[in-house]
Amino acid sequence: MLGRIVLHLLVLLILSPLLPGVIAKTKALFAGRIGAPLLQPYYDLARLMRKEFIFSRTTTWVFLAGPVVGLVVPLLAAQLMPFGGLGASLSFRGDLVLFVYLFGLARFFTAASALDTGSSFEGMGAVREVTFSCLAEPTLLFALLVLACGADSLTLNDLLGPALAGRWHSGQAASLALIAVCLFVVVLVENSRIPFDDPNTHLELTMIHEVMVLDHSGPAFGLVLYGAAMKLLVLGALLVRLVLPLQTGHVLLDLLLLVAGLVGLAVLIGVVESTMARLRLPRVPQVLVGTTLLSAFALVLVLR
Amino acid sequence: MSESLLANLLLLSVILINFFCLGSARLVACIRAIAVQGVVLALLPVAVHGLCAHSLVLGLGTLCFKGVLIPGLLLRAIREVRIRREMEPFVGFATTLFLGTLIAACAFLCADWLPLAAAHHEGLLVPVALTTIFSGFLLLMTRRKALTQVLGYLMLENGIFIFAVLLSEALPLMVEAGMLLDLLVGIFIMGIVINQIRREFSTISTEQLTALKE
Amino acid sequence: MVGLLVFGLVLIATSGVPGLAWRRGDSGERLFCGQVLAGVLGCLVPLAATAVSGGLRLELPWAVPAGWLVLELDALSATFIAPLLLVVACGALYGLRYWPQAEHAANGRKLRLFYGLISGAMLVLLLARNALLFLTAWEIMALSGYFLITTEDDKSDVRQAGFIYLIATHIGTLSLFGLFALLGQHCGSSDFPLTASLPAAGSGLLFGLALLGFGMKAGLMPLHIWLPGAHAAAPSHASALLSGVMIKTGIYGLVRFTSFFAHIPAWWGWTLLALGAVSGVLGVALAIAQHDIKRLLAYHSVENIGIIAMGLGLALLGRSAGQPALVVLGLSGCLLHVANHGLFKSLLFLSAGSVIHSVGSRDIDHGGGLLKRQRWTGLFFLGGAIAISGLPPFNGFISEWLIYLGGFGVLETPSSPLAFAMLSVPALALIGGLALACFVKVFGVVFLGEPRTDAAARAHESPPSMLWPMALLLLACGWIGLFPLSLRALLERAVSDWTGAPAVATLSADLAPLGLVAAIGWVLVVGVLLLGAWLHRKSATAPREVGTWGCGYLFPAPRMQYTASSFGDSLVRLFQFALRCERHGDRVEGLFPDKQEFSSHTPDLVLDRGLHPLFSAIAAFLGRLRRRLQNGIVACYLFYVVLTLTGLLVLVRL
Amino acid sequence: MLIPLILLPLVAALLAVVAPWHQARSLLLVVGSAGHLLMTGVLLAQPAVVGTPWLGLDALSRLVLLVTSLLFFGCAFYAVGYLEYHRVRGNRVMVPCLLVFLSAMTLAVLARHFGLLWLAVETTTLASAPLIYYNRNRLSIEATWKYLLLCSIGIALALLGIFFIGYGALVGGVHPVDLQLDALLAAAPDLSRPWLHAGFVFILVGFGTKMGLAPLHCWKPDAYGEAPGLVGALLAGGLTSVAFLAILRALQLMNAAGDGPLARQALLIMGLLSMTVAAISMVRQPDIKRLLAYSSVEHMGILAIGVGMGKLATFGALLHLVNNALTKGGLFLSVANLQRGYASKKLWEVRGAIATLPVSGTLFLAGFLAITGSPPFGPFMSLFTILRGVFGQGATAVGLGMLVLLAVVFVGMGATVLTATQGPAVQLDTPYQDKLLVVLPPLGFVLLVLVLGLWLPEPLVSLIREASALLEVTS
Repeated sequence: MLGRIVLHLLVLLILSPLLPGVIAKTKALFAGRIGAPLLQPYYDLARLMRKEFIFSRTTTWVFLAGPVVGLVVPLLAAQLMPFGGLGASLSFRGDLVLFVYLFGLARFFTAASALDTGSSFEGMGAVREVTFSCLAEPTLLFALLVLACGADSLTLNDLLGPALAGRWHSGQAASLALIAVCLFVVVLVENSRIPFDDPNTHLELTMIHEVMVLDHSGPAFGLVLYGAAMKLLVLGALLVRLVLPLQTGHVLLDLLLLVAGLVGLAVLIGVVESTMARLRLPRVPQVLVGTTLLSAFALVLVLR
Repeated sequence: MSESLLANLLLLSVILINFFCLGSARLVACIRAIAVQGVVLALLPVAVHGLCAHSLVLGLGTLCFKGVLIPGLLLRAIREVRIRREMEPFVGFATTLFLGTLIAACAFLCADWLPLAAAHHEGLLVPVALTTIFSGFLLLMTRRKALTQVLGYLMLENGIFIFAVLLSEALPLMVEAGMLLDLLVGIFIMGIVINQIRREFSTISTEQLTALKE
Repeated sequence: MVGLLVFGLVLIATSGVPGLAWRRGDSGERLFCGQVLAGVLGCLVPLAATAVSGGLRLELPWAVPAGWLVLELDALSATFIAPLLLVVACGALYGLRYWPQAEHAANGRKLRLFYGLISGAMLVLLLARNALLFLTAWEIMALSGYFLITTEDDKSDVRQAGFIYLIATHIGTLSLFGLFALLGQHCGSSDFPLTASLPAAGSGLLFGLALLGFGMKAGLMPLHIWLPGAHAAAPSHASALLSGVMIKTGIYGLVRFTSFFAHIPAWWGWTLLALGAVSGVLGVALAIAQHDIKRLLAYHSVENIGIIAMGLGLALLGRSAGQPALVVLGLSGCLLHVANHGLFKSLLFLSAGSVIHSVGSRDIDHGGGLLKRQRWTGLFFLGGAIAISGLPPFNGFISEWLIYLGGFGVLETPSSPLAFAMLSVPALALIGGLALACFVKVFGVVFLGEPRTDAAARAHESPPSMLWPMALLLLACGWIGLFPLSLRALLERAVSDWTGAPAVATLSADLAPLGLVAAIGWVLVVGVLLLGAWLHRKSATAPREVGTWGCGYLFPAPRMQYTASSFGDSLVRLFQFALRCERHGDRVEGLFPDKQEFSSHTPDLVLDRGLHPLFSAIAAFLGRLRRRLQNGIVACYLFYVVLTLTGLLVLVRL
Repeated sequence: MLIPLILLPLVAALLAVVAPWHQARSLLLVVGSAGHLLMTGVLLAQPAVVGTPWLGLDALSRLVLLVTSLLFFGCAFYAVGYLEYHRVRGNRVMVPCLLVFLSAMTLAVLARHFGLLWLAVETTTLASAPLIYYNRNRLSIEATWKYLLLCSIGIALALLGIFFIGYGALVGGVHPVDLQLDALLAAAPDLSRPWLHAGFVFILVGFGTKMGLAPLHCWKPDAYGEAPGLVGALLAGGLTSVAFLAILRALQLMNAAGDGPLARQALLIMGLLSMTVAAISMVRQPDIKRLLAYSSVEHMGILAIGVGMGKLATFGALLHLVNNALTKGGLFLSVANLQRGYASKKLWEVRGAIATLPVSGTLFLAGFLAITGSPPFGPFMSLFTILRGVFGQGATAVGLGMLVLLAVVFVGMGATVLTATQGPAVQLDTPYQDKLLVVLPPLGFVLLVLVLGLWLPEPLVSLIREASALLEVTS
């Protein structure tokens, strides 16, 4: 088990900054630019860790709690999530609920630390974050319900285990495909990607996640970025595993498969970001409710 | 048989007096009529049960109270309040009379239908008692003046008295005496109350007595 | 043991009595506090004994018709009594400085008298095994609750809230009259029947009455009308007691009542599940729309009662479908959430009270930046907020996790008739997300940012006697979150008390993963602390004199911060179909707009939109009818006499 | 022993008429009532009392006698303080009337002869009329007039009913015809049914008017509203119980004749009607004393329902008779204090009573909670017993109907009482203060009711049990 934990941590810590890099590169290629190097996020993190802090006089310790929890939570959540063929390092009945709620905790502190600055822009970001997430949460659980349907286990490891491949070949393929789409939307929302959020916009009024961390600086900001990257990886792993339920049994091969899948996902995100415009903010809840209904429909299909 | 005939004649006069009261607007005349009714009722025990101590005492008592004392009280009250006529009853006199006739008819039908003791099948006691009671009620419900309502109450009591005559051998004298006394006291107190009403409202119509409502 | 229990109970119930003698000075309140604490300690010993070994029972004759003094302490009662004792003790201590006799000469004694009385009555109620004793204790509790709510009866809104509460609770009590009268007919005596001894046939009316009576007290959604006003009106430690403990007696009643039956009709479970889901979602949605911190917390009580009811509903479904695992998960989730809600809701009310005490207002928008001035209160509130949002590593997560597991569990058996019960899972997720949003809002607006009012800027920390009770409650929350297995034995026994079947070994397996959950909680706590300490040390020398970056705007003011209304707005709009939020104020238009005002108000869905107009119309109609009937005309009254006479004569057909 | 019990208040009344001093009359009132209570106690302690054909003491009359005597004692005690306050008006009328009223009630309770019973009840009407007129203003005269007229007519109907029964005996061939209760009970199976039934209906309507069953209750709000509080207490607690006893006598007769179910059905209908009308009238009632009057109507309805259902409910109803009388005593007396303090009984003036007049206000609130059937007060026990009886006999609809009506009553009454009692203190224009003499009696009643809710003495239970056995069909 300990080996598994270390392996998961290593994958997470090393691999996660790569994904934003891939996304950025894809977008650059689409835009006809060369773009920043793939490893740019690593450089950014290293630079941020060396930089100094600067704090608003309004802030309290809660301001720092946001980045801290935002980093610890993905590290823990990753232990519950099977990374491709590499099973989860910790697995118990009902771990999927803990998985979802851990991210809730991170969201709580991120939003609180945004409010700690007293800035109305950051307040705005916090509102959007919690609003959209609480609409995305039922979707995630519907998806998990679809997976739990018929599986006689309630661990993420088993739901996303070897049996999954078989289910794609059975009559459940349609609903699995549906929830894959829904989960992709959830990944986009939870990781603040276009069309729901634009991390690179220059207008604070339209941002969600980025505007929440406006005041963070130095290593704290580094932790925020690192945490966000890890979250993308963990949630991405869920989606990748769902779509590619292959398992070779060989650690390295499985790892390679995972990396390939994650990079593919990043490319896909990059493509989406390049080809779609950002949604108007009032449209976002509508899309999310629609996704929820879609996932509910998937559940009905399974139960039929 | 002659006794029964006498009784029936008396009872018919009672009914006539009822109709008179129902149809008349003149209060003094009504009080006098009720007094006459009292006197008639005083004769009734003797007429029904013959001359015996019980009937005599009852008759005398009735004569005193219903024939003399109570009408006297009422007449005194009416002198003090200086009111002569019943104005604007809730239901018109003609209608009241019509209703009274209807009631009398019903009472007679009822009496035929009710199981009566063998001795009473011929007599008019039960139907007349019922008629008088209901006429009293009618008077109470259709008139506005407090005094007329007292008259209605008296008529009601007279009806009950007629019924009591049926039973008078079964009923010990004491209870009947008590009833008469109670009636007297009741009317006496009502008289006082009417006086008080007059003092407070300067009229004894019950029209004014409608302040207490929801 | 029983003697000690009764002794403690009497001490608690009469704790306000000696203090009646002192109008001035603090002897009375000290005596009160001492007596409550002594009583709580007295009750704790038998309680602990119950947790270790079997239950206690006391039977004495009682000279009223069909009355019999039967008290029994079993595990089911114990799960309700344990948080009760803690909250009562904490509230009593807290009240010493929160509601001192010196500042509240007019109503301090009344408050303490009924505080003791309601605590004692609740204890008796949870122990009673006789209908009359139960009803007596129930109503003493309800009436004491009324007097607690109307502590400040010189305020008209308090009186209004109290009146609504009293009506609601009495209607509930009346339906309990019906319930127990019918139940007595079913089982032949007014003592509570044995567990699982009654057949369920023909007991639909019973369940309806129980649902009305107990649901009214618990505050299930359409019956929650009294709750927001009442909790807002009472002093904070009384609100803590009412919200944290008293409304749970309704749940206790439902749990105890359902335990009587051998077979449970499936619709009972479905009803509770549906009502629970509605209460949960709409409760929290209404909470988000509130500006008054105590009303907000009160709506969260509706939400949590919804979660509890969902747990009970799952357990009932498990009973009717014969799925023991579902019974264990649902009921232990329900019971644990009862205890948890008691703890964190009391904690939240006490810390909200601490804020109100120093800021002098219940309006969330009058706070701001209080974490700097009330660091401990803020910390405790944060703990409570995390717990109530159901987030790890606190206790709220543990109980919700159990209910989640129940909801997922119905899918494990293929084509189960209960498959639709899994809809509780997305409902819980939505509730959880909304609760999180709501508490981010409260904590952020009240404790973070800049002070919005002068009062908030001058706020000061509360005295230790108010802080310690909160600390104790937070510790209890943390304890359940981090050592959930310590309660496993009690929960399992409570479940077997409920089903009447002895606990089976397999049942333990369902609760076993709690150990790993707790372990992850520990890692989370340690990890956050370590990383936090590292970051804190690294940032120790950083400059803290700059202002928040204003995105190019140079003159930010505290008034420009996000307010409670603006924070809740986007979510409130989503639920506009149900909340019907009222907005006052015009849009800002033009390049140089005039001065504009904006305010929003969210009336209660059932009370303000439904019952108020309905009852007004009925009352007006009855008034007209009354004036028609009692019109002051004697002739008319005589007519009634004749009518009655005729009617009765027709009835007896002569 | 029975005749002295009736004569004692009468003698005291006579003495009061001739006594020249105010204090002496007050003293006579207290002494008379205390003596009455004492003798009642002695009588009740005896297992069997030798009666005459005219007077007697069975379990039912024991119960009502106890209630009446107790209530009267409290009210007499209260009257001393009350009359002290109304010194100008004097007590020359009040005290004799009260004592005669007591005597008449006692006679009615003890009577074993329908004629005597009727006589006594009629006397109570007459004796209480001056009491209602005590305040001597337009409203009280109107109330007295309505009370007198309606009750006299009702009583006349009851007399007619009694005659009907007698005639039924005559028709049935019973010889000799006697209106003595035991004789009638023995002869009951032979009575002519139509006359018996009609007689029962007339007695029910007649004494029901006196008792205040809806829709015969119309005098009640007026009389209770305008009479002094202590008179209201005596009427609502004592007189109604006596009238109810008279109805119960007729019910006994119907039972003996084997027509119990019919009689009970009539009682049940009247009871439900009373509760309904009372509930309608109590919603948004701005007059506190009229509110209490309607509450009295409601509880008469509950009594009728209880007896109408029979068995356990009868037991509950008789217990409720005790509880209702005592609670009404506490309520009327405390409201009288409030009325005196505020010089008003309207809701727009009576506010913040607990803060203004702490003892009376609190007693009023406690009385309200008690009368609406909240534990731990006595009426809860009786009400719940009635409900158990109702549900126990499968009359679920009746039980649910009662519950709904009780809820409406609670809402209506609660709105008025709470508005009156809660809130900030008011500056009073009158010099009235809660003095011991006027506070002690209502306090005593409320405490008594509280005790009855927590502990029913065994002798009382067995007494009620015996009494309810009298109302059951024995054959």
